[in-house]
Amino acid sequence: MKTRILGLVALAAVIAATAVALFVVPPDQNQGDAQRIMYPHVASAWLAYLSFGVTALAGIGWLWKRDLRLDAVAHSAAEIGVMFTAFAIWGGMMWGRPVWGVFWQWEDPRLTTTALLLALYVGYLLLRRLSDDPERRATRAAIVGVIAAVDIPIVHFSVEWWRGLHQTATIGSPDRVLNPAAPMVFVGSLLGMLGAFTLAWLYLMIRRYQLARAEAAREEARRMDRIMTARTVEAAR
Amino acid sequence: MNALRRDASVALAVARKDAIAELRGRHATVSTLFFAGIVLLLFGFALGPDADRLAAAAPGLLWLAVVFAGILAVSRLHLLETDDGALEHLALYPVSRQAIYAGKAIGGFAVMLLIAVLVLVAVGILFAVDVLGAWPALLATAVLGAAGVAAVGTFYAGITVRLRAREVMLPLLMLPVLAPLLLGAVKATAAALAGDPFGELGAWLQLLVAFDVIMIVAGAATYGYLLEDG
Amino acid sequence: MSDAGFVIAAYAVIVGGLGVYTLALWRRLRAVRGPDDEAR
Amino acid sequence: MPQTTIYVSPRSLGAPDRRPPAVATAELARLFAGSPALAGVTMTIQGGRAIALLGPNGAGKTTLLRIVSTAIRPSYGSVEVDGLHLNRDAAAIRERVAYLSHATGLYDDLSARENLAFAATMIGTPDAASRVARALADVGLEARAEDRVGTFSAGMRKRLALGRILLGSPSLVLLDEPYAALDVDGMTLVDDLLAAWREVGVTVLVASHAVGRLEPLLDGRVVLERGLVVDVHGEGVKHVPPAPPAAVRPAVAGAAR
Repeated sequence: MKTRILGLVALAAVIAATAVALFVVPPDQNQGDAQRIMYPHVASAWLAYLSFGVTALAGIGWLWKRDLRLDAVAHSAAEIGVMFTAFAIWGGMMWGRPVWGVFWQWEDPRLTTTALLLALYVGYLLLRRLSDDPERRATRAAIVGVIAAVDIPIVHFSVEWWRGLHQTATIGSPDRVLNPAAPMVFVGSLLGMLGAFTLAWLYLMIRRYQLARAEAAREEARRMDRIMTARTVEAAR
Repeated sequence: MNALRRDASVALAVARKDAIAELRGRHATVSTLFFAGIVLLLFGFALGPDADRLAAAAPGLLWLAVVFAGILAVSRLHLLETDDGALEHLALYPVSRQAIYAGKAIGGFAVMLLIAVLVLVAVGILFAVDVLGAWPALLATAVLGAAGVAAVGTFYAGITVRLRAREVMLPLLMLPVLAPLLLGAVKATAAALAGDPFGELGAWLQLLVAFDVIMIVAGAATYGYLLEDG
Repeated sequence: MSDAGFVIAAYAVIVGGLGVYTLALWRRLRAVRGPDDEAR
Repeated sequence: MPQTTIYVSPRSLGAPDRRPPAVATAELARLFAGSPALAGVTMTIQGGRAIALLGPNGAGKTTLLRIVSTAIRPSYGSVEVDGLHLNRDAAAIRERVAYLSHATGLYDDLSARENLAFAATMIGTPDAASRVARALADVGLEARAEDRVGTFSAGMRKRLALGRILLGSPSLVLLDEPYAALDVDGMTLVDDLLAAWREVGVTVLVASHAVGRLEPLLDGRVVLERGLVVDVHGEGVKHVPPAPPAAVRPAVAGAAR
């Protein structure tokens, strides 16, 4: 019931934040209407990072405590994180075309980093599908999740430097909106979108976790059933 | 102290065993080198005969060839452990898991360094790049790059060696993780070949050092869970 | 395509995608749990 | 029984009646791809005894030995070896257990001596070189010591794997089908080994089909069928029938019910 309320609040917040970003905020002086894409793009990127952080921590938790609930959290966060990563890339491309004239700007560190994130965590999800033992699956996934997470900052720095070690950013990157010098209305709209998306993320995490647990319960029931069948067959002899 | 000495002897024993097997006819290094050579040749065809363009692309081609060959090399090194249940027995010895990881990684590092150096020489010849002029910086890059590929490759090969779909999964999991290493190594090589006009060589080497250290620590910390598998 | 076109494309995929994922999640949940204990 | 000449490294094990059970399992179960190889085994094996593990193919003998060796984890239930819990003290258990599995774990490209020398380093055997030579002699492979294991027959590989066990000083030896692939001399070697271990108080658990041959050499037997203990006989082994489902505990926390 509480989850349902959270879902309704998140829905309302996303609609409201979208309406504000599309119709209330004035066009940017330099970027025109394209800057409206910034809000969901930045919010998606933030939630992608949050998700992968959760995946790594929950993975470490599994290795440490051996509690399958933590693995369910890690799995849920990874799947939702991949979705938000894809959103962030899509938003970046839709923003890049009108502002830069190209869909893909190699000199933008955010875009290239995010593309690598997608590759890392699609691999994580694929690996999960290859094991049929819940504990092996959890262990392998946790290791890959941890390695991927420690790789993210290195990827970020390397790509940032790659753009040019001694060259100041000449290109307006989507994160420029975070600049405190930007007009309050932009900052407010961005914060609103971040909040709304985070609420939606929380709701999806809870539901995805419930799904993972329900699937685990079904798998567990099947396993227990097999064991009990083996016992009764033996007892009947 | 005693424990450390024991770990060192265990790591050396694992690496030595891999080396003996390699010299006695596994020939993973030979086939991997051959593969790297073919990759270089095909890059040449793909980019066309323009010598300037080839020279400009040389650092990138060099490290792509090394990384691709590295995937083959680490997977071959772990394939040895599929000899009659060897991996399971390896996990049953009462030794620290870090020592086993170190041993496998040392073996991988030796192979990778050999590949990196030989591919470097081949690039110098094929793409008319002055490799000898900047050899100290190039060697440092090769050492750091080889260490990174070995550190990452050792545990990814450890994960995938037991999977049915290992040929697909190994590059799929490993290549994105290696992206910063590729970037750093290519940039460092390019800077070294150009005589480091912007003084950025040191920074790229530092990036490689950071990558290596982080991956070795993460690999050593998680390899034990992987050996026990479940 | 005008700027507005890209804005619409971006929002359609992102906000729409959120909706589609949520719906898919509901369906998967219902399929696993069975219809009777939906009210949670 | 003739005095054995095989060198078995002793381990201080304590008086038999003061030792904790060599193996104690509680509701032990393990599934592979969803089907149970072990369905709930509760038994104790007293330290210093030699016990046969009998049963048809697929009864769960190998799975039980692999779990006790720490090679795989149980899905349900718990195991203790010499009072050490599998989940908490796996490293300490590995120090005490030697395991001869179906797969020998030998490297084809290494010679017999190199394989044993490698194992000696991994086990931490003192005086490794002489112990390796001794073990090679004890299993009758002196003449082939420098040959690559890849050229060995299945029986010779098995001998070498037995030689590897002689390098350590285990308190518990697990043997999976030790007689398989061996010739008459090799089978006698296994008999001698069993006698030698028994003499120094090492616990032995042997999975085998060779019931008749093992009978005089062992203290008791456990019969497995379809992942359950169906019969227990002799000294040193106790068994409790499976408890009701509620007593079956997943080996990890958070397994959904």
